[in-house]
Amino acid sequence: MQNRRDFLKIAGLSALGITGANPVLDAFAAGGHDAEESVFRILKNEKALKAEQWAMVIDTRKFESEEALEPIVEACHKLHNVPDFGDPELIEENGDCAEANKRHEIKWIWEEEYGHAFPGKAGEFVNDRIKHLPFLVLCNHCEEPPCVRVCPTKATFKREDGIVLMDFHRCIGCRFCMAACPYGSRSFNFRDPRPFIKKEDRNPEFPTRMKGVVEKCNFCAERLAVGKEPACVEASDGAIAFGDLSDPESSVRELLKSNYTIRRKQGLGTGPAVYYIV
Amino acid sequence: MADDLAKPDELLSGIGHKPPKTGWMDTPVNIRKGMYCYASNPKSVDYLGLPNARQWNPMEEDWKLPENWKQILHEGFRERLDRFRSFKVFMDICVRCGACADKCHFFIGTGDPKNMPVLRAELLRSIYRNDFTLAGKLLGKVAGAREMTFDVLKEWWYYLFQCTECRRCSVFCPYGIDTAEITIMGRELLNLIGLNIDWIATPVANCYRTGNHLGIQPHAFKDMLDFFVEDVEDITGVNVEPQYNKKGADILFITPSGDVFADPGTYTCMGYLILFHYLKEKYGFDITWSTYASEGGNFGFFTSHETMKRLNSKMYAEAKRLGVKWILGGECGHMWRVINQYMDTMNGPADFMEVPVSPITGTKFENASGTKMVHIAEFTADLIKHGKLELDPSRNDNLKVTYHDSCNPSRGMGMLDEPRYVIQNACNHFYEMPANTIRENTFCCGSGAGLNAGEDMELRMTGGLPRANAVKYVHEKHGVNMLSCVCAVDRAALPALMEYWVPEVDVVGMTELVGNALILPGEKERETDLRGEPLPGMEEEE
Amino acid sequence: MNLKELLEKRKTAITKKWFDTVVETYPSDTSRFLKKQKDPFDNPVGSTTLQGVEGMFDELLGNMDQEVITSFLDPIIRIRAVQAFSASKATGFIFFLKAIIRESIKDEIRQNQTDELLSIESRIDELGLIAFDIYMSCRETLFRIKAEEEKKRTFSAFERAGLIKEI
Amino acid sequence: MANNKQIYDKGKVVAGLVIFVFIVLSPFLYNLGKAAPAPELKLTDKAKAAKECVLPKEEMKAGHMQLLDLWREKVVREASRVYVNTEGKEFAMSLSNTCLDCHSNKADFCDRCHNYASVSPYCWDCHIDNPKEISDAK
Amino acid sequence: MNSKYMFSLAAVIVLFLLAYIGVAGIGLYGFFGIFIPYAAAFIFAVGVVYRVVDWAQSPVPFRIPSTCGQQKSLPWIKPASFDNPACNGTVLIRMILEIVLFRSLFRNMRFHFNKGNKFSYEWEKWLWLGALAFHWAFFVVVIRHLRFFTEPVPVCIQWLESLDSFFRLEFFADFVQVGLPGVFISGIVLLAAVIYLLLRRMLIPQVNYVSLAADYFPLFLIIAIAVSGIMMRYFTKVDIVGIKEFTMGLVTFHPKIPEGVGSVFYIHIFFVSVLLAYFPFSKLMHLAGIFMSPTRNLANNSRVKRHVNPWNYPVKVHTYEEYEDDFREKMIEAGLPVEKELTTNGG
Repeated sequence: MQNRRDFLKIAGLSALGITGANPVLDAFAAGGHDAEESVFRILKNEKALKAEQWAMVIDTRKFESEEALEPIVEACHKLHNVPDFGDPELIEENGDCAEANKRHEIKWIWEEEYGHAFPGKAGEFVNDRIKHLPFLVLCNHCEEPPCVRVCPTKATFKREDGIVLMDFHRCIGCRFCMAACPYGSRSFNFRDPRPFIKKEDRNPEFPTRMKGVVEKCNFCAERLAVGKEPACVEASDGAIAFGDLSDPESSVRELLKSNYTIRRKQGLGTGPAVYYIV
Repeated sequence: MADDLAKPDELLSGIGHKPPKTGWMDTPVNIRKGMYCYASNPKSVDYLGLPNARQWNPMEEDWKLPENWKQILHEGFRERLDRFRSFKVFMDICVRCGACADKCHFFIGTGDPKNMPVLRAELLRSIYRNDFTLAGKLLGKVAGAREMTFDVLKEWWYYLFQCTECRRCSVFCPYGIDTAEITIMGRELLNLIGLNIDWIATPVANCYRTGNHLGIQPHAFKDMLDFFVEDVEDITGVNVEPQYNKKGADILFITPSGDVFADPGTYTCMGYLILFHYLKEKYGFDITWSTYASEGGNFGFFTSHETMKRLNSKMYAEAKRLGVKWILGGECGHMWRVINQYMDTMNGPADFMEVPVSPITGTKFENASGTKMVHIAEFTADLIKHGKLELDPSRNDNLKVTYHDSCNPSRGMGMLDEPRYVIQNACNHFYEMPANTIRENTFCCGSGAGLNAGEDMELRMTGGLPRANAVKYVHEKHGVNMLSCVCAVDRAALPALMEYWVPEVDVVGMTELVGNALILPGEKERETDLRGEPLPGMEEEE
Repeated sequence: MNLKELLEKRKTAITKKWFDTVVETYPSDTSRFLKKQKDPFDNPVGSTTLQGVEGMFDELLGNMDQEVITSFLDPIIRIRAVQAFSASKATGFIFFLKAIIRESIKDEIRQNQTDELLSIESRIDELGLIAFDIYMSCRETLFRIKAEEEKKRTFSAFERAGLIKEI
Repeated sequence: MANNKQIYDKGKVVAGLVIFVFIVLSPFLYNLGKAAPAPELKLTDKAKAAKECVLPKEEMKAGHMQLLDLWREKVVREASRVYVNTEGKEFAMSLSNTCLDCHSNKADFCDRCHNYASVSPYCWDCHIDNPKEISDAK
Repeated sequence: MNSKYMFSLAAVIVLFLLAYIGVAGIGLYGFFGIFIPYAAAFIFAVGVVYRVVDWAQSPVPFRIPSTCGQQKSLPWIKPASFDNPACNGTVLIRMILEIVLFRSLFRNMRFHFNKGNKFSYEWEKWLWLGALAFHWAFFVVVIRHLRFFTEPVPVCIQWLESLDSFFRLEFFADFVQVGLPGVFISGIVLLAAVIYLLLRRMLIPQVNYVSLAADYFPLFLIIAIAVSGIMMRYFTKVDIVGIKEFTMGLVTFHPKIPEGVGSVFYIHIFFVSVLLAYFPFSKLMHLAGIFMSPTRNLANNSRVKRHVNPWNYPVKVHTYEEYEDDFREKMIEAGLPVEKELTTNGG
């Protein structure tokens, strides 16, 4: 797609079922004026981090309590303008009821207990430490994402670097993806989220969402594009590692080699890209 | 149709390679035997004072037209555009969407494309565009215009007399364009240059003179009713002698003369006599027949508005002369369209009469408060509803009856449920035909609007095919053997149609069924129905 | 496979072609209407013809029961007898079937089956004759109806008595 | 008759025609006496200083929606974030961070034309309209 | 090929070339942008009024409604009030049903035999659906265009616009680039419906047979209008604000040619102008005609109320006196009462 004018013409022509060059349409596109051919280019940022399959390794040993997770969650949610429907101040301000708001909760990354996060592995007699350990869960950016398969508009898609991404523009709010995701990683905006983002916390560089779209963790695609690691990794103080799964030299591969790791609901065959060291 | 019988080999190899068809404008008319009615008798035309009375034959090249026939038509056309908004609007607004195309019984039966209502109207529209519109004058054929020629005239004559003015197409037209209206105008135009058919012109002349289509003179009219009185007395043992031309009677009764002279209408006529006698005996009902206004039908309607008015005038004139309170009308189709839509406007106001009130039930017929004329089906239905008639429907038990809605009462008046109510109370076995062939969707008998002649039998049979086909369906499904109707033209036309397509089915008028079922005071045990056929259960005693 | 079985198998195709050639005896616009319109009340001609050709074809390969054949053939001829066809055109469609059959089996037919073919063709001839009979009886009915109607209308008795006077 | 023409059913016909004429004239009547000039856009100081937008002004005027559509497609789906225009100048393809950075006066810039042309794009439902000063000016 | 529609197609192509050469070639912006639209609007308005007045100058002498249901007669029989209206109120409803919902076309239904000689109804309403879609879409498109002719744009028009662009076209995101601007469904329905009506006219034998060149021309013209409009909105972008400046100039009588608006815009308004100017001279007058059709806009009450025929004139009739004079002798003989007895010098 090198030439904007060509692009326009082709779009127009193919929509009309006309083929072949047509001087008349040239004139249309030029708006009746002669314009010299102009060329634009679209590039990737040179600093952008690249991978074949991004993956994350979370060292659960380094999180002793829920409190230890909080800064990580906050870093993510603030960065991505994730609303907080549980904030008492905002509830007051909007004249809402806390109970009702619970159902509207939006989360990208959050804490889950072992039994819920790994239902297949939770026997009756589990190691006590593990049983009460807070697990950090988020979208697994699966290798075979079921949510992508069910999306009717391809609003959810898998990028070349393995990130399962939401195109909020295209989402029509059908929520098939939520039904398909076995990890509950997706949240639906039952209402306009903006009133539940503190004004002073709003990040203008990242869009909010509108009522009627689904959202979830994006592996900080916007940060990778400018050469930064995901926010949670940055905030984890080394407890979370991030890297290319297909690169044998990468930090994640190192960690996987040297530690015993588990993944959530592995038996479903979705190929989660988030690993947990226990 | 296909001009040469193609050899099967040619047909097989030629499928998909048919020669380019000609547009309708380029397909000349081919007048065929059996599809048209004879030209009118000059004596009749002359008697009525209509133009260009002469002997002529549509099969001959020379139609003996006046020199300036094109001019006469052009001026007549203009005059009618000025007089009838309907005509003018219908000439202009058709979009040829084709909704009407397959609704016409003549198209369905004959397969002639020019019998599609839209095309029948286009025959006139093409001339209209040429003569009266800017687009037609400038663009000619592209705008669908063409010049009046003798070939076009032949087309007009042929196809305007292949329309029974039944209005079925109008029901489906998104603008209500009524081919009947266009045919009426077209026939008026043809009449201006003396192109009429005898089956219309002679009844009109007769009606004008003697008061009825057949030319039955007053004494003969009475004689014929006397025969029926005798017949009824034979069957019931009761003398049902009616009153004639009685001044000061409460009500005047007018029915089509078809009921007086042709089977099976005559049995309907006997039904009237029985009904009126019953009401007279029981309730002192005072009704009179008239020999002057002895025709309800009005073939003037098929000639021109003016002729219609001339014939129709007798009804009010006679009512006024006799000083009756209101008029009761018998079973007839186009008679009722004329009464409903034209009579009061043409020959009214009928302020010398009273708003019709049934002297028996006290029902005030509000819907006839202007015209002062009540339909016998409305009148009888009201009697039955109030329990004023003693009916023994089992006397009609050998009949399995279906009901044919006549075009005019259904689409020019909307009388659908009254006759059904009467019939269903007069007989026990009643079956409806399929829904797209009855009520406002009813199919024409194929012989209306003056086409009930003998010489156009093929036209009548093809035009009546859709109707007969639906009758055949109920005949095969329910064993229906009697087709009832409230129209004299139906009673005249349907027997022939049935005899050809469904010979097992006979035709009956509504009041004949009532006459059979009605228990007259002092009657003897009836052994036969009004037709002299044994009643159910009486067969062995024959 | 004998010829009858072969034709049995081809029934749908043959009767369809036969039906098409019959309705193509109408003007081309009409014939397309007759083929397409499925409502038996809005299209009695087409639906009668379709039912008739299928029924007759069965009889042709079956018992040639005169009564059954008439029940299928009569409605078609009855219609054609009042439409603007000459006698030959009204009944001639029966013989189209010969060519259609020959065309349909020309690749399969073997030498020893010509007898069978000829016998079927003579059955078709028989159909044609029945058709002609029906045609004639329809026309006779038509003329009888005309005559009777005339009689009813003139009410001869009254006329004789001088009770009716035409102008 | 032909000589002295009159309108029959005058009441209804005239009423109908008046309604018709009124409908036909309604756009003219609606704007009667109004000048209704095209909106004048205010540029922020930053925009004025920049002088040039991503594309020439004319092209932006007619086709900015298509440019944005192209951008969002490229950014979200292909992870390409840099746009080099014909002059060779680079832009981050971001409505929030590039366009609205310069045109931070939504009410005086975007809305004026959009209201005038009666289009209501939903961009601002998500993209915070003034990234520089976090205001919730609606 | 059918010459009737080839002719109409050629006419539309010629119109296209006229506008294209006129604008892009010769630069007659003022002519095509200002003179033609004003002239067309004038011809349309005056032409329609003229035609309606022309119709209205013919009276409706008789009440001839097509009655499509039970009349109002006896109190216990249920009348079909809307199909057989007895008063002006129900006539109004009948007209509304006809004009807004195309009730008459909706009547189309068919039977067909299932196996075993059982018949059933078939839904035969494609013409109704196509016509309804076409007219309603056209109506919405026209109303929507008022945004170019009003400032400020009335709320109801904005509301209609948002309703019209409600349908999310993201489903087709893989095939067409439709993200921005929002897609107006009415434009697409209009184009689809008009193409359906055209195909129907070409392919259904009866309709094809009765069609004239004058039936194809407006269809091709409307297709051209819709295509040029859709082109501008989605493909070859035009400066909307510039166009609105121009259209506002037209409606405030300060016409000014905008800068840099592509020729497709001029082609679009030229087609629209041709349609407007053609309107009063063509079958498109059915728009007004449907209000004037005596078979639909009258109550079936002529037995209740006398209607006057303005040109009713006396006709020659055969009076009772003449009749009795003809037959007096025979009437007396038959015992029928007469007005005048026989005189000695004979009747």
